[in-house]
Amino acid sequence: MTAKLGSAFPNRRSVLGGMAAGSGLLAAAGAFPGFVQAQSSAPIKLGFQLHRTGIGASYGRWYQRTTQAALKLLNETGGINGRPVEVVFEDDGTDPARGAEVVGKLATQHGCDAIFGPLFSHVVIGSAPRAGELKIPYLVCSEGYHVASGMLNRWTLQPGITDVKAQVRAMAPWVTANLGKKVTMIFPDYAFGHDHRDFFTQAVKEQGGEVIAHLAIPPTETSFTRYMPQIPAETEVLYHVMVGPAVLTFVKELGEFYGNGPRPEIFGFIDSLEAVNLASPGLEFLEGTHFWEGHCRNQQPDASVDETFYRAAVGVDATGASLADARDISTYSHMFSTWETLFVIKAGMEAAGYQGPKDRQSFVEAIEAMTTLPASRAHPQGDKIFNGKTHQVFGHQSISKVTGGQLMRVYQTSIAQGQYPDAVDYTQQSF
Amino acid sequence: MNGQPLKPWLAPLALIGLLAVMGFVLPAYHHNNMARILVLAVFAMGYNIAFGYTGLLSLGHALFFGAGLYAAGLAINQGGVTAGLALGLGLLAGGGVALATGVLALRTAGVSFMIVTLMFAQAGYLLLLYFGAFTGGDEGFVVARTGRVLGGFDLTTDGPRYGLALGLFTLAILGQTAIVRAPFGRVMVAMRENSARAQMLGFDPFRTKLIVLVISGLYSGVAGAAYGILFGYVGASFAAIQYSILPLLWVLLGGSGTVLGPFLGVFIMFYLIDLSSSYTSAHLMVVGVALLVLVLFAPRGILGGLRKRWGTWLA
Amino acid sequence: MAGIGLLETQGLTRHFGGLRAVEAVDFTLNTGQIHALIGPNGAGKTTFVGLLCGRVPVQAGTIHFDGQDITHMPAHLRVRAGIAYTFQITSIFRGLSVFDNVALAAQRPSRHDLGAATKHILHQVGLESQINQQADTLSYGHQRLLEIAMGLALRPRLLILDEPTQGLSNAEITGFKALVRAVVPQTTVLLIEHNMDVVMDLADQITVLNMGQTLATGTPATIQANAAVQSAYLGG
Amino acid sequence: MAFGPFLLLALMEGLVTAAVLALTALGLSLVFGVMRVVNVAHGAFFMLGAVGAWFVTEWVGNPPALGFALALVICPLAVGAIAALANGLVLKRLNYDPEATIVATIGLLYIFQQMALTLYGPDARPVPAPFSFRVQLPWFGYSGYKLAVIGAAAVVLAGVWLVLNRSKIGLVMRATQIDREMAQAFGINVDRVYAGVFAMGAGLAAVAAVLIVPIQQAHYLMGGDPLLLSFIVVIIGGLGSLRGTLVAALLIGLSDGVISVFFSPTLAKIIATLLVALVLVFRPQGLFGRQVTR
Repeated sequence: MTAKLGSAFPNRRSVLGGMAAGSGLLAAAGAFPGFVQAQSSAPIKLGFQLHRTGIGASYGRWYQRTTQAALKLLNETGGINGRPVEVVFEDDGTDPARGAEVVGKLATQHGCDAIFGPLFSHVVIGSAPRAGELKIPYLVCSEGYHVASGMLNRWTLQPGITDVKAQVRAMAPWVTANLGKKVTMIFPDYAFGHDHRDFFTQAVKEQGGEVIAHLAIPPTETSFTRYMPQIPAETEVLYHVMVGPAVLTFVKELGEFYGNGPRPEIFGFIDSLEAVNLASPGLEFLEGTHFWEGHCRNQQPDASVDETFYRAAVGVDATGASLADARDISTYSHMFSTWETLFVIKAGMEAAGYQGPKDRQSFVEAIEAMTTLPASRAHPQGDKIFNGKTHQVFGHQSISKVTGGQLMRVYQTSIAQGQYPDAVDYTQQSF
Repeated sequence: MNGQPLKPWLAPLALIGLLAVMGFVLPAYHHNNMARILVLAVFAMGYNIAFGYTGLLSLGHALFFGAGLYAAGLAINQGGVTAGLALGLGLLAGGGVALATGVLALRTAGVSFMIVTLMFAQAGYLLLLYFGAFTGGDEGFVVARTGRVLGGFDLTTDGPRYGLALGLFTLAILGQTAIVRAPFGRVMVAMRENSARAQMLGFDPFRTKLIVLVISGLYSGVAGAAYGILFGYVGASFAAIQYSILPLLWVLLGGSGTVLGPFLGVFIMFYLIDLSSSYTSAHLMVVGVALLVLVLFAPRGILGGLRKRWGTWLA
Repeated sequence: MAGIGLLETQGLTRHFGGLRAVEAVDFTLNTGQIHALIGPNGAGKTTFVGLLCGRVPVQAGTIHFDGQDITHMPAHLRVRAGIAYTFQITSIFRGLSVFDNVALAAQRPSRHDLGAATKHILHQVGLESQINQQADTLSYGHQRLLEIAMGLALRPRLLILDEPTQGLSNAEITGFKALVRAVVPQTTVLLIEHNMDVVMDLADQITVLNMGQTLATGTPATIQANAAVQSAYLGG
Repeated sequence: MAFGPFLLLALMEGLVTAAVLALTALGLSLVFGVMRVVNVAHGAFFMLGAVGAWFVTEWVGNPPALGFALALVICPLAVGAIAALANGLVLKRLNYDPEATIVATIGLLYIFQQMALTLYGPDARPVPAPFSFRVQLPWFGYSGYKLAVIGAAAVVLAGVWLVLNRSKIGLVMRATQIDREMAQAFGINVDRVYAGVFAMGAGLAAVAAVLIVPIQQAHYLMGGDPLLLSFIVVIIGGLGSLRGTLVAALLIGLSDGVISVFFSPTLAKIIATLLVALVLVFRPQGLFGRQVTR
């Protein structure tokens, strides 16, 4: 059992190493999980804040499946500190007000030890204050820059997915070097889009390129063709990132607009097409365009054993569709974050010798003490570096090219390419 | 309205007493829920004053709630003001925006009024997104902890939070009772029932409705401010169309034009969603069916139905 | 006649499309009198009083009330100036109690004895015993009386009654006549009425409207003797 | 791109929006006009039409044109049947009380959304267009299907106009709209008229949805915008005025696009919204309608 655990989660050793700065008591408790195991065998309860309904429901469904797969593996391999783990899923309707209520419900009614899982930024920002008040660890899978910007609190961490600021910074050098230096950006006219606008514009400038036009699309828009003429003719790279149910329309209309005529290079964030089949009618024109991917949807020739294992465990085929229904496309670029977050929780709790809610603070400190998270079954997307001060993890990003209807990776960024100076030190804040 | 002057106060006072006791016995989760319900009930009462008593069917109240929410949140985060001042600013913002809206929208009536208020609110919502650099756009922002202290009480803790919510609720419900029992309340109802006739009794319909809308805006604004301060988050979703429809739903559900109806409506709606989402993933279905059942068996709202059966003292 | 007019109109006109509802009417109402307005159906009587009380906007001409030009004054301000109007089709607040209906009329400007004043008026019209009843549960005749009570409760200087006796029983009509006699001369009364017995019994002055124009004005006796009136109206 | 072609594109897009909007709004206008019901579930009927189109085209498979044609027939009928059922089970029992029907149709909205979420799922899914050709203009390419949508909508609108103005059904509907009691006294079965009108209103929304779904995607939350815009169109156009509904749909459809030529898109939306609101403020009866009363 122990040996199996070790092989599945080789990162624990490094976690403990990183914890040298932590309290001796914690390190001791973490070093002797057997001792803790004797204390209690009651399940550890984790709350999952799920976008089951509302605008985030496509993601929510896959986040739930991924989490359930991760949970199965977790319990098969000894749970946390030898204790079984339960996950309670509560729907937040992708709504910030309900999100805060769900945090309260998971913490005080279900008695969860920690909460994780939300993707949408407004839900995270709306819920984080409540998590802070209840002093319950809140591990978000949101890729928003709200954690590392210092807006939230000591109890909120993002150990499962790189934030958008780092994603965008990591992309810029390759884009400007390989696609072109005159960029036009199309993005939704709200916070998520503004993050892209601000970070990418800055990053392109640093690379000697220039963003020559910003096209901010109103969030209520369902039709986009009339914005297309505003793309300047001298554009070399069209950078697009859209979210929500209208994204497919956007991509199709882009295709209609350019037709078979000359067009700039197109670079998009896969957020535009998460849960969408690339073989959908009208998407043929995407052939030859590039996408950012957080985690490659199509199984790559060099896929690691861990990646392949993860793919099978969640029930996704080599093209990113559900094994049960080929028309059901996963949100592959983002959903790994819930899997990895669950294993970070495991590592953190074991390092902290977590027994119950009184150890929540130690648990947060244990995660803050993490540094490198090696690629493993626990981290199938690849190795990562966690910044304990900003509560944000940094990983590799992929740039894929649509080739024969498949997303094939052409470049993978280094972790360092995404890193940026700290804007906050949460470890200096009180609990 | 004539006769025993104390009677109309009994039900609200009894409810306040009950809620005060609840503050000491409710388990943590429901304690926090109840604080939310109380704040939202203040919003619902604001809506009730306009719609329930005066017949102003607005679909733009999210604008007033949002005005209070953002005024308070921005004043705290950008201006560093205290919670008390922020509440006051939220109150004024709600009333001020209602005044501006009313001056234009009250030139219309009926369904046109509904649509005009809806569109003003929609424009307000889009403005919040447009000025995202300042407002945080759709993501919103977290209200600074320094602005969440009132008179030495930390409003991020359960007791003081419930206390402030109950305090506001008490003022709001007693205020609502006082307004509707006053001669002005009679004029409000007259406007709802027959505004042309009321004018022939010497009442200026425009002015009366404007005053009502401003009162309603004050309620909505202070509720928005309190929501931001008590729960620590300000975001554009609170200014979206959903928060214009919700108060209508709450008021109709509880009983429009009744004193306790708004509270009851919020309470039922809240727990319908909360309980059903624990038992089924199809909780929208449960809420939908529950609404149909309620409306089929109590088309005047719950309190409206009870009042018809058991007399006016209830409401 | 000049000099003691409470209300005067000059060239008062209102057309609806091609219909000349009221056409250049000069009219003077003497203070403290009961003045009846008669004429066949469609003669423009209700439109005319609608112009006086502000329910219908004036197209041309002027209205002076107590020396003040009120031609373009909003209706509610005319009410406050002292013009009360009771509706031809009962327009009470059906969902409110009898008390509230009258109190609404009596409460402005605000007063401390509102309850007592309201009860007093209800006593005057004989609806005291129905005080807590919801207005729409009253019989038709009682609803008419309530309408009149609301007019009285405004304490007007000019009370315009639009067909007040329609649907009343004979006994109720007798009571009504007594009621109207009791309010003059403090209140001036303008009465639209079809019941000629009531008109002849009550009116000090009568104006006959026909096709939107004044046909004749005078005392009951002169009107009865007027040939033009007889051919247009009385003689049918 | 030069200003001229830019404006042309905005106008063409506006026409497509207007065409679909006119159909949807007409459905709402009928229900609102004849039954005095504020149907909050109208957008949900629209959504059901779109989701239904996905199921039908999936079931038929190839050729897409056959699936689409079938969807264009089946979906409106199915949605109309659901609407008639909802009318009989709920609205009729409420005696069409204006306030109670608002709550009831909100309830229906939730139920339909949940049905779609459970049976269809949370994803936005595309429906293949019955044909795909691109019209290549000198300045830009344009979807031929979009142009066909404008034509199809015009045909349906003309059909509805004929039914309303030249048939006995239309006469009965108008009679019921003007005076329900009187219509009853003349032996019109008002219950059946109401059921028919409610079904027809929902069916029109479904037709609009089937037409739009190859352009946009079917999604269980897609009903919100059509609902809001339809309401605006109905009020601006004036109640019960087919011509007004059409003109208002054009106004709303085009103003958005044209204003966005001059301002940044979100600002354009704000300005367009306020402009429409001000039209109502200063012309509360709408552009063509009689006074709207409740």
